[in-house]
Amino acid sequence: MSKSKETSTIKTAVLPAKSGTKKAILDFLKNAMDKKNFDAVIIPMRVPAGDSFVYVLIKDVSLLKDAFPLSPVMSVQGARVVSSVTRLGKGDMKIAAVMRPCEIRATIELAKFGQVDLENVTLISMDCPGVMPISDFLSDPEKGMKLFDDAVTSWDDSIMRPVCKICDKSSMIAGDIHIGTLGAKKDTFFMIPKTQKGNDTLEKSDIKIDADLDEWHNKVTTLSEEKKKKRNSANKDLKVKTGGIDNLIDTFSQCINCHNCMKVCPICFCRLCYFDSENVKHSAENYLQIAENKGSIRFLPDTILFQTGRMMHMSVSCVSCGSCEDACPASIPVGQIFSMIADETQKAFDYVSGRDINEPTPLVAYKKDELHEMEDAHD
Amino acid sequence: MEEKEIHSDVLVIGAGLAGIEASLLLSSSDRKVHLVEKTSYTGGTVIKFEEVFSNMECSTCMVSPRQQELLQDKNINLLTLSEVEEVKGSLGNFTVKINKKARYVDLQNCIGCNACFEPCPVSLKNEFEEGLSERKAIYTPCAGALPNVPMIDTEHCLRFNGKECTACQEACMFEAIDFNQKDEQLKLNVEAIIAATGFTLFDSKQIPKYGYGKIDDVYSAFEFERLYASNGPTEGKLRLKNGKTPKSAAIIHCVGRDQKGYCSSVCCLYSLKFNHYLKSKIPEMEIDEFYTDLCIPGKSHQKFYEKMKETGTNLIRFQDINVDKQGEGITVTYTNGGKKSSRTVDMVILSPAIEPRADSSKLAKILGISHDDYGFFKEEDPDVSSVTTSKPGVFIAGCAQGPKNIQDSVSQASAAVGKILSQSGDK
Amino acid sequence: MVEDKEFMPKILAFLCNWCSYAGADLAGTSRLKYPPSILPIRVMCSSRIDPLFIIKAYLGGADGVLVAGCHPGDCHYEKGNYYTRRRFALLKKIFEELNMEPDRLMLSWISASEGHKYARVATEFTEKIKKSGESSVKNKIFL
Amino acid sequence: MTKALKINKNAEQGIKEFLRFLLESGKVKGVFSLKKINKEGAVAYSLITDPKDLEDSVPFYPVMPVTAGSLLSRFTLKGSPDKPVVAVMRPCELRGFVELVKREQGSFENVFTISMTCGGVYPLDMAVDKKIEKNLPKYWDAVKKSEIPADVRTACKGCTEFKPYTADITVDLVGNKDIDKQCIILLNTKNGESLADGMDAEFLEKKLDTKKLDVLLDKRAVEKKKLFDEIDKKMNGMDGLIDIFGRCIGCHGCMRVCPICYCKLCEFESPDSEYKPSNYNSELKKRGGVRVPPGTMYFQLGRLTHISISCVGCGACDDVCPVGIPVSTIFKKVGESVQKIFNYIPGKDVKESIPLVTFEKEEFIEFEE
Amino acid sequence: MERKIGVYICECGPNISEKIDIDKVIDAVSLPEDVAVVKRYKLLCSVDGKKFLEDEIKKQGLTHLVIAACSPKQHEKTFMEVCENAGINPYLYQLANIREQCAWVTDDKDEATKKAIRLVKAAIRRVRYHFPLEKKEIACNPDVLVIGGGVAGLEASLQLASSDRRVYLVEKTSSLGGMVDNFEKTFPNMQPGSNLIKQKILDVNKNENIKVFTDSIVEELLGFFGSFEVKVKAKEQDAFVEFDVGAVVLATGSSFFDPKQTPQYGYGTLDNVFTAIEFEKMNKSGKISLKNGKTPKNVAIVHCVGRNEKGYCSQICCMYSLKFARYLKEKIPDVNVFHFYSDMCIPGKSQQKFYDQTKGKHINFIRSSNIEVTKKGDNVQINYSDEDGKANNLPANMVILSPAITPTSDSSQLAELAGISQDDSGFFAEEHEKLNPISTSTEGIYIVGSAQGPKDIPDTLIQAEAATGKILSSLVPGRKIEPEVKVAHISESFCIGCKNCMSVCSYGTITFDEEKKVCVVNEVICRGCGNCVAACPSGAATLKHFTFKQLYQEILEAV
Repeated sequence: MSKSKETSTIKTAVLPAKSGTKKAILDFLKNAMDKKNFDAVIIPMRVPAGDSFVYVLIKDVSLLKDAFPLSPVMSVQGARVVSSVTRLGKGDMKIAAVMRPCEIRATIELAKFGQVDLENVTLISMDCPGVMPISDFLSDPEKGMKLFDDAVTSWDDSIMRPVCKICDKSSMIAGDIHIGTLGAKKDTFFMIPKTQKGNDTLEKSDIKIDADLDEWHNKVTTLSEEKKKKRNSANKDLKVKTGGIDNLIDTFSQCINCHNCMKVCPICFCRLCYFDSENVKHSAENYLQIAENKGSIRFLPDTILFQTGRMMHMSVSCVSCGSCEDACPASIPVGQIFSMIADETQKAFDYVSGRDINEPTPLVAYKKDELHEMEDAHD
Repeated sequence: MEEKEIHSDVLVIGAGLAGIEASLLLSSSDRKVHLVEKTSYTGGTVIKFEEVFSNMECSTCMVSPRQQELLQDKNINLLTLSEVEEVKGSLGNFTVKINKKARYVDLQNCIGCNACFEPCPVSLKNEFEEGLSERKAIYTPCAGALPNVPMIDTEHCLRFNGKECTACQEACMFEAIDFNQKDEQLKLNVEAIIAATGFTLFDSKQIPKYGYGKIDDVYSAFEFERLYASNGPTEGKLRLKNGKTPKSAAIIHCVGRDQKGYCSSVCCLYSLKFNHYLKSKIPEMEIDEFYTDLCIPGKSHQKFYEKMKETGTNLIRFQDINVDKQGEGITVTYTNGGKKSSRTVDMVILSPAIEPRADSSKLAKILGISHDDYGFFKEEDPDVSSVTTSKPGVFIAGCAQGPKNIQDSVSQASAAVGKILSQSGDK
Repeated sequence: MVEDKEFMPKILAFLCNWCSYAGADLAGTSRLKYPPSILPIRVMCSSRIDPLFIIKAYLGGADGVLVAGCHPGDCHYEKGNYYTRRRFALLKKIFEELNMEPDRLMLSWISASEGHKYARVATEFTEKIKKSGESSVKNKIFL
Repeated sequence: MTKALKINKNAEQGIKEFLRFLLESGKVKGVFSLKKINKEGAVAYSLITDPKDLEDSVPFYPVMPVTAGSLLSRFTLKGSPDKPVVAVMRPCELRGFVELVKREQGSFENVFTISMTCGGVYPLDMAVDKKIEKNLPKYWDAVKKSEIPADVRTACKGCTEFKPYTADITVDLVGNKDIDKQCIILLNTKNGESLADGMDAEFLEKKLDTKKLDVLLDKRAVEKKKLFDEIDKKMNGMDGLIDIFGRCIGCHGCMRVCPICYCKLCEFESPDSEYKPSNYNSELKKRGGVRVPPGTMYFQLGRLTHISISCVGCGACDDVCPVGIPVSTIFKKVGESVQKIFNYIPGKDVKESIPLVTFEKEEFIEFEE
Repeated sequence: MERKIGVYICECGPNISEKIDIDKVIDAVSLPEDVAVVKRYKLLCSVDGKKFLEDEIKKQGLTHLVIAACSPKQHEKTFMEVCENAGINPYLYQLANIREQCAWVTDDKDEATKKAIRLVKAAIRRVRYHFPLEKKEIACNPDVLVIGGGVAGLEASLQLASSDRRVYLVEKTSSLGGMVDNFEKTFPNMQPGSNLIKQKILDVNKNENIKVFTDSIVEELLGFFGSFEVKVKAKEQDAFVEFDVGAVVLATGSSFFDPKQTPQYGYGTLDNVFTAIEFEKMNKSGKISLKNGKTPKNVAIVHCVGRNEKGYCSQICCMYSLKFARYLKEKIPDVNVFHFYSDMCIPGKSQQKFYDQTKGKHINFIRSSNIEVTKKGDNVQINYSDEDGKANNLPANMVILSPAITPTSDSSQLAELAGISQDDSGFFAEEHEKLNPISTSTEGIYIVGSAQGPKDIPDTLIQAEAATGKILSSLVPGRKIEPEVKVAHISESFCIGCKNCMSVCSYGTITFDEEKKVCVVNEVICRGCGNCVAACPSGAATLKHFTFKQLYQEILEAV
């Protein structure tokens, strides 16, 4: 993995987008594939029925035309996709993965856990306006498309996933190349190389990297500042609503233990989740005992254990993508809650998930001098 | 030590199911086995059959895994086209002379591609197919025969009849054909001998009233087996000589029973099997089963019989019977309880008695064992064991000892092995 | 559409070692001819054939799948093929219900002596598949 | 005629009184029932041992958060209770449990079952904002009239097996116009009778009024046919299936909540089902592109081969599918037709073995060519 | 270690080379980098060919081998040996059958070549997923348990003992000898039955290799071929005797159909109606007489009693009925005997003679049906329909019923104990009716004598000897058993314990671990059919050398 450079010093390429950014991006990819810079591309595509978008690994260039870089929904979190393709071996193809920042950050987290091999993968992110909740989109795909287009142009997040509305990292560059639309002049967009690999890719595609980044940078900073404010206040309210064990229990009372949230979470990569394993299965007598202590127990009993346990396992790596919330059949705001917790846990370790591949995940590293606030004061 | 090696070898005569069973068992107890087979192939009579009663199991599927095992078994020295000529000595130390006829095709080099058949100019009736199809002078009895290596029939091969023909040799890419092969005289030292030379069928020609050999579409059991066999001359299509599909058939039991003076114990069952054959190929066929006493002993056969009855077969008991050609059809005239009646059918299948092979008395003499009035090898005493003979160390198994079904033949083979292995325990 | 390049289906044939594979071999030793469409896959017993294999083959783009074993009652392992038959029935039914070209699946009992039957089945099945044409599943990417 | 118990309270109060009696008399050690578990009125299955806690129980609440079959499996898998426990569950949940017991995934040892003629349940997404609460009057009114309540699960609308097969006790709900006055508890089995024995209530001989059940049965049958026909139109070959399952996100929620899917690790999540680079290569060679993660259709078809034979049509899969695929309709349709060829009714009889682990020598000749 | 696959294509003279463009095949399959070498050779199965392969494997340092040649049925073993000689595991090779199922069946050379390419590629892809399998060797116990002290059990015990095997002979009654002990004489030689038995019993008792348990039953029988654990319990005692054996012979004999179930024969209701065994005993006692002590003048012998009820012909009834005629003639020279029979079933070479000798005046044979025995004064009368269906009757003093042979009442317990199956008639089921009538679906457990089905004494003896043949050849002292290598295996961590696999297994190979609640394969007795694997929903069961991955990869390449 090549060294990442300080954003401020980065130069960018400016590319024309006469017939729209989408077309331009696809052209770039096609060109790169023709030049054999990439053998294949991971990119969303609309399913034949038109009611959703799924990631497709494309080798046949002609298929690119149906690709859809900025899809209105995130049916599968991109990190799971890159993992599926590279977990069992980097393979012999050079692959470009076109995903949203949160997907790329999750990918990088997975790389740290050995669930992804990035050697042959070039990660391409873009300024993300957010995604719509799948259910909203499904109810009327065509309307959804329209709404989303408008939302993108007007940069309006009202129709997006709750966590997208308060996402302050929607333009965070974690991959190799970032596609900037914010602050770009009409009919152009930025192509920002973040890593050596990114640079090389662009150069191999004869793209000049000479423009500087300020318009984009300023626009992004102001936007994320706004969002940060929204985020903090939202989290404050949420904390009030869900804080404390009783509230927590209430919030999760609807949980049916389907573990969909875990299943779709990009960070939960275990083959067999601890909370589905033998360790959490007990004899009837045990269950009865527990019941007798309280007069009655909810069955299955371990909802809160599962939720908090899962937080333990993944919150430091959570990228607040909101997939869990989309997948929850009981309409629990699980995404917002986890995202809120993640802020805290990551702050504690001064860690930002997916920020930098070379940054070890907090629980496999330590600093000599840290976390004193957690220690017992008088010793 | 050395000596014991030689003397623990066993000679098995006949590579039918019984012989194969005995050889494989002996081999698995690390005995060296010399398996002498008169023909050029293994599997004996059973491989002529498409299916075996009463579960109508495919006999090739049943036998071929055993044959493969046999051919790949390092302890078993298979001697095809071989016959025992002399046996000297006694239990533990027999000296056996074997005449191994030349196959003129090298078992090692030949890979069984059959490229040599086509160019051979000679063509004659295939005995294995009961003369229902042709073969060449260099041939295997049927597709899938094991070992899948042809032999040259010197009686008809031009080259062995003074003519200059090397057609097959030229066709062979593996230098497998060797006209200079010579018959060999082998001398073996063995501890014991198992004679499992099987049986043959009573020749229906001996009883003219059945019209066999004179009337078309009167078949003996073996002929019909091949006619039905999917690897046989007609690929299993049932056709009359005139090419038409038969609409009716008569199956006549007990052919030659009176002449032989015993019940062959399997004829009723294989006749029922024929019935099943016919029905399975031509369901609407009208079938008469002519029998005297229905003998279907054993726990698993009655159901088979009842199934057959359901298919609407006419079971006709007869005392006397006669088969004549009349116009298109064949007329079967029979008496039952003094009454005379007759039926006309398209084809007739005869179920002849089981009898010893022609050379069995000769072999008995060579082995120094006695044979009974019917020519079957004589067991020492059925109440002691029916695989031991008057001569210690010489054992008999299968239909060479008397008519019996596969189950009993195989059991006898294992029994003979049991005797050999336990006797050597005594020593 | 010019008829010179005729469509040759890809048919997978799962054959049990003891009967059907032997039958297929016999077809060879008897020099019978049948289309090259059939590709054998050998298993010890037809009961090893997990319906998932057939699905995999179908989704993988096979134009047809043949399952062949010993005749009922002849199973080298006593009763394996009875289970095979049930599993096949189940799968075929599912294909029917989903209107998913059940005719691309075929079950046939072929004994070690039925070289001719094997050749016949291979030929007829191939013809049948040719009629129904190339499997559209081959080029689907959203499977 | 079976023995029955009549309690002059509305059905739910009646059954609760009966349950209370069971707990207080010590006949059972615990009660499995739906129960309100928070002030918002969220309902979940609970294991109740203290009669007091029965207050908040809502045995007939028309929602199915999880199938009780799966729960009872989980409850008895690692060893049955040493004293009886009684579970109130819907017919399909009971059938599901029976199928699980056949697969050694649970046991009826010391587990007694109370079921009812079932009016159906509402989909899970109605469980928020008291939506169900508000619907209750309409619901019971429909049940009384042998009608299909509006807005119940699709699976329930077309469910023709709303009468339990093996319950020890059946509560007479469907078509019973007196359910808000009286609770009729039919004691189908010896266990059922011994449970009721000693209860201070009116005992009588009664049986379900099949006429009233048939009224509903007919309506459901029509509904079912409609559902099946609709889906059948969509299922035209692989393209149709892709249109249906294309949006599947591979969360396998349907499998996880399915009462029949009992594997520790699903074969479709096992290493065997993972793609190596070489697999991707050959897929790409063939198709130019491949959906990632792959195997959506393989999963759905594969799961059909695994469970359609035992699908009880509970509809749990519909409820959890985040992308609203009509999973249960498809599985039930396929299920019924494969069940027919084995003439097997899942959950009907715990002694009847699963068709795929048994056989008849003479059968399915028509499948051989 | 890095994978190096060697692919060798046999020309098989013209057989393959003329039908398939081998060079095209070579080009087509050479691409992948783990395919180290692809070569053609004129005849790989030849001595030179094998030598060539061995050298290649060594020279090229191959780790995997793919041969494209003839059918595995022909030469699979051949090339496995080559692998062994060359020092690579024989299961790291795959044979692609491009002769029998490609070259020989395809007319068009291009098509044949294409097919061959697919076959070879599939083989290459499969072999990548092969892993080494090692032969196992299990020490075995050569001792034998024989259950049943009848003629079969005695014969088996003696023969086993005579080859120095320790034999445990368990008989449930108080004395050895079994059914035959009741017979004064046996057909067809009319030798005293005691001759047969007495000597055997003496020999058994004085043979120190044989431990006899009378009045005892086998209480428990666990384990598998080569090592069974046996618990024997003496009747009216709780003490067990425990010992190990390598094989078990079930020689528990048979019983007779009870004529009470067919009232029309008047058995149990009419005087002087006897069953075969009653008559044997009476005859053995030395005097054949009626209830009233008088000597019978006219005796009817009714064949096939219970045949229709049981649904099979018991094979020996006709013969022993004829024997009864002999008994009667010997003891009452002027007696009239009437055989009521349907079909005379006297199979085998020596029976007819016996029949012919028995025939003659005073011994009459009446082919009949619908037999009914009624009282007539002090005598009985046999009402029957004759061959033409005409009703008829015949008075007699005595009726002897020849009932069908049936399984013993305890045969189902025994079957369960030994974990073997019974056939529809309740007799022990053989592994294969024809090829393996002595063996059962549980390896190492053998069934002999009439416990397996009705049979006469010679056949019973034969089966006993046959069992010893099987045992002596498979259980050799000091030699280890080499079980099948390509067997099923169940992953403990994935198994959910649903027992599907157990239900479909024919050989009782799979057991259930109550502790861990998972199924376990006994690899020693598994035959490797793979049925359990297809039955397992969670992919916990696999079949070595036919794993999901191996077949799946082969499939993918093939399509």
